[in-house]
Amino acid sequence: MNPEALLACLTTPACIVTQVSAGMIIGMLIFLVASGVTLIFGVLKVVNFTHGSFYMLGVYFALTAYGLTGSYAVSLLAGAIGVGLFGVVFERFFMSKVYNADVLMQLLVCYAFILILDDVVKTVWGGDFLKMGMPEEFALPPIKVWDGFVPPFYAFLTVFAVLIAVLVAALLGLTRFGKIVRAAAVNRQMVSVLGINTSLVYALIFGLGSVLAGLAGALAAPVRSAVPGMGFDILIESFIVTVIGGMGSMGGAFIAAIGIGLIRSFGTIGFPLATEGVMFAIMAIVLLIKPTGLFGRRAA
Amino acid sequence: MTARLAITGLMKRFGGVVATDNVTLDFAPGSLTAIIGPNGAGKTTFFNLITGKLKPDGGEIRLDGVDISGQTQSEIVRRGIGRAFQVASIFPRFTVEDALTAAVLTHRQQTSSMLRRFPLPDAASRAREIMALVGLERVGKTPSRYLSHGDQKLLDIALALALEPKVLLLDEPTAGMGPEERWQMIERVQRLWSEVGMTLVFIEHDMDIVFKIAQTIRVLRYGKVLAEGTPDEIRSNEAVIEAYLGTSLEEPA
Amino acid sequence: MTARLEVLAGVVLGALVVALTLAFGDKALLDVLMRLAIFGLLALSLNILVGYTGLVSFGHAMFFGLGAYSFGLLMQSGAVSIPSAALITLVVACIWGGVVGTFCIRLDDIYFSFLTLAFQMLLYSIIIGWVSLTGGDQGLMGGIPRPPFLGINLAEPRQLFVLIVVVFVVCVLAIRQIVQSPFGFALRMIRDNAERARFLGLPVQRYKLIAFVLSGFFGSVSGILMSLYVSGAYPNFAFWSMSGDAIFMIILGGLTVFLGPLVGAAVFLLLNDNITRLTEHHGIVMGVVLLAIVLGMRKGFLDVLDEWWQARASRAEARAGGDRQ
Amino acid sequence: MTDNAAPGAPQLSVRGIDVFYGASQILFGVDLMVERGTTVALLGRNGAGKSTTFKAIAGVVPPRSGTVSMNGQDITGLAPYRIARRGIGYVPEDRQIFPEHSVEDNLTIAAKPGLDGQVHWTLERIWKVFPALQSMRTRMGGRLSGGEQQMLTIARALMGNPDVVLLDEPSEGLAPIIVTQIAKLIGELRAEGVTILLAEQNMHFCIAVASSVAIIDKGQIVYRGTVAELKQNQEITKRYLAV
Repeated sequence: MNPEALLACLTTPACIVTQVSAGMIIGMLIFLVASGVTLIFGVLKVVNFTHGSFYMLGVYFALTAYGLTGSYAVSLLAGAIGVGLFGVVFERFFMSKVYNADVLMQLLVCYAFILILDDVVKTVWGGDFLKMGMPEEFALPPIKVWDGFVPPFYAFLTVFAVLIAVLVAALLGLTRFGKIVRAAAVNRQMVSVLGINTSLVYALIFGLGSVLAGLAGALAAPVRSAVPGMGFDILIESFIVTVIGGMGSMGGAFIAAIGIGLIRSFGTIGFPLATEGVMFAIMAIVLLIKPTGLFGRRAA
Repeated sequence: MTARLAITGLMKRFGGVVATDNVTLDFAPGSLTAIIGPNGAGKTTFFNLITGKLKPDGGEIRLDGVDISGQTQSEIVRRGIGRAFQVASIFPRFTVEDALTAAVLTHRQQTSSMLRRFPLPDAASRAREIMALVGLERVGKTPSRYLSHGDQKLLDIALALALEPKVLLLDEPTAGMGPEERWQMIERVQRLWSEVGMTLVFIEHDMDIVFKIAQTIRVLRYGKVLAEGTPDEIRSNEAVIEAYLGTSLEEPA
Repeated sequence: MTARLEVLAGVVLGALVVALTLAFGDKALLDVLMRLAIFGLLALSLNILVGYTGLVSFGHAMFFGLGAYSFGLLMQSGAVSIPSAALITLVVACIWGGVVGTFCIRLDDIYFSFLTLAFQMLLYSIIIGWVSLTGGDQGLMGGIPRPPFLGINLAEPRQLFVLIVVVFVVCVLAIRQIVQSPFGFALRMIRDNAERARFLGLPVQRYKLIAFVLSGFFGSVSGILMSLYVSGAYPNFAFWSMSGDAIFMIILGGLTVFLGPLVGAAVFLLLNDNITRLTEHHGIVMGVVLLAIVLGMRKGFLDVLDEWWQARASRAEARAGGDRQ
Repeated sequence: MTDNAAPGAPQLSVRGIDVFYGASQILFGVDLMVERGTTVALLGRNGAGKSTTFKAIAGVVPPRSGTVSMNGQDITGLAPYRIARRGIGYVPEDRQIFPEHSVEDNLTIAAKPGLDGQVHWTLERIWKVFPALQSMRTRMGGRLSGGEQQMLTIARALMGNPDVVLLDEPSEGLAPIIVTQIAKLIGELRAEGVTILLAEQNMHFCIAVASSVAIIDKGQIVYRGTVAELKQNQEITKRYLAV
């Protein structure tokens, strides 16, 4: 515990800027993964426990694409599209078989894939830490904000993630597809009776959720080392975020993710050993007061 | 004679819709009553209110003179109102005998023991009595999920009986049954009623059954009591006939 | 009557295994049996929740880790004897189970699974983070002292073996008694139809919590045995993959038959050891096996046998019952 | 679709379907024929099996045996969305409006061309037939009254340009004046050439809108005839419809 250091940081603009920018990228990465989890849950009513592994795949896909092309834009696309396609295949051939089974079966299918994917990644890319390094596009001098400095990549990541959030919100809120998705989340059968192939809608939503995880992985590649099994921490964090924000609520996930990101970032100064504990404590309090999360609806 | 179950001015609203509208009904001890009415008449809602699954917005529900409205489901169950469900609500992996024994133990609040062995002998013998009463001995060792539909509904009733209710509410006991199964079911229910001597109230759509066995019939419509009386009185009641056939409309132009 | 027979059978079987192993067995067999007892108990304790109450905990390893660490730390402090350390550990585990359980049982289904997982990861992160106490990712260092008590010296492998088997048999009999008691059947009612159980007047939430604590209690017993066996405690005891393995064992052996999880643990250890020896692709093989079970059989080995048996029995009864009129 | 060609082979035919919910059998060999451009009423008390018949046709609860065919093609057991694409529009008894979508969104979700590839029902045409809906196009589905919801459900089914509309108890729970309106609306749809299969408890409603009727009781069809014949047959109505 080091409350003095935290206080000192909170009274120094430079420190605030540094920690906020670091917290924002943590939060945004968690948000992208969590938004996939919450989107899939909101519509399909299953929790995709493999979502952390999808994030991991995104990191590795991006690494490989970057190694091949040297273009960060291409590696973003590789992470997003590669994982998106993988997600659709996973949904069609595995997850969809256990929609009507009990939770245990869903959990086990996901668990099996966590085991398999970690091993596959180890086989293909090796078990050592891999680094992408900062792409050339972002090898720029830091941006001065107030008294502090923000790395350009941090700024890019934050803005990009917010943009994605807005795009997804627009897709779901404004387009006919989004309206169908929201209707299917409430009443799948009625949507089907109207002539809409809801299995396809499910696959697309699972794919979209996977794209978000893959994108998060690709975005994380320059600032995180890749290692098999790396998906688990972010799975837990994104779960905490979904629970706090409310299962199925994108907006809730967004706000909770920023909160968790800032707690982690400032926590490393003030209470480095207890940041996880604080996260769990917040989750526990939220659950006690409002079991459905801050922005959640009553579970059906 | 005082009523066993006396309902006065019962109200329930869902949003703007009044599902139960000032319902006042008495059920005498040991009576056998059918509740009928077109779809959306509020019959199941009425049961949900009596059993505490829904909280009434107004009115009184008195069991032997004690107002039980607003109490929780388990309190109401303990006071003696049992219920079987429209879709049989059973324990799929329990054998019939085990399910009933467990229900008896629950009712007697003997489930907390970890040191004794299930089944406790006196609970098991009570369970067998109930099985004999409803005619389920022949499938006592069968896991409930393998029972026929009719037997599952019987088991649901038997589970309610394990609570030794003074009043038993049956929500469409013959729903989803073929013609013969229906009559078997209804004979069992009638025998049960005459042997146990409880107050029985049932919702039923099959008019043949209703008119054959009910002592009194209460007709609900739009959440209100439309009529009550003996089968003969109901049969000739113009308002009831209209409720079923619908009001005449002006021919569309 | 049957209860006494079971106790007798358990004791005789346990004594037989102990005697034969001590007489003819080598150290390798001792090791295998001790691991089987420890993981078998872990899986059986989890099955109180999964198989009997219908609550799929994905965080059961938190009790395994808590038992091992708490016991190991107490022993390393040198202040207490083995029995008192075990006792204190079990009290701690019950308190942890009570607190965590209070939160978890508020949620149903997948929420429950996820929340137990999250609490387990909280414990894991404490173990990893609190390096000065736990040794972080290195685990408890320097071994766990095993001072003799009541004439028992657990530093001696054969005595340790006997103790582990005895504790295992006692715990299995206790769990057996619990699931066969009226309480155990109340748990089954919750599993089958919680709504109906509530309507029959069962205090469902309270029973769920008690089941959670009991399951945690026996889970931490297996954690204590583990720390005695390996003379240490490691973070992976409390890691999610340990919970996953425990569920894997249950599903391998079957969750509707009492000894299913034990059979599953045996199969799992066999698979695990051999796969590790034969291939580097441990995860892929285990994952594929799991998928084959889940998507192929949709239940464990003993479950399949049990269903077949039950269906046969009820067909026989239907025949015997003859005309249904 | 709007050609008033002579009614020939049935557009929708249901032959001998048995339907189960789990272990319980609800329908026992139900037969129904609906010819192009007609309005057929399926009458029966509640619990008789009307809704189940409709669900079986729409693919929501596939029949265990028997066949359902549409325009001569077997559609038994197809997924609901495929059945919808074969030209069946379903108006469920409980309406199943999307409560958090606006009236307009409820309609646009359902928009698809008919079997002939044409769009006969546009929003504009819907607004013309249902002027009340137009005035509340931005209102959430969950905030409509029962009668408005019923209108919306019918309109929603029409947006899919169906050849046959299954109307399950459109008069249920509605005030008499609304029931009259709905009856009038069905008359208009009929004039537009829409084929309708209607489930009702309300005999007078059926007499007002349908050309022929079938009566279902305890999962079996027990009577078939024209509306004129039914009017004459007091005994049948008393036995199967009243108390």
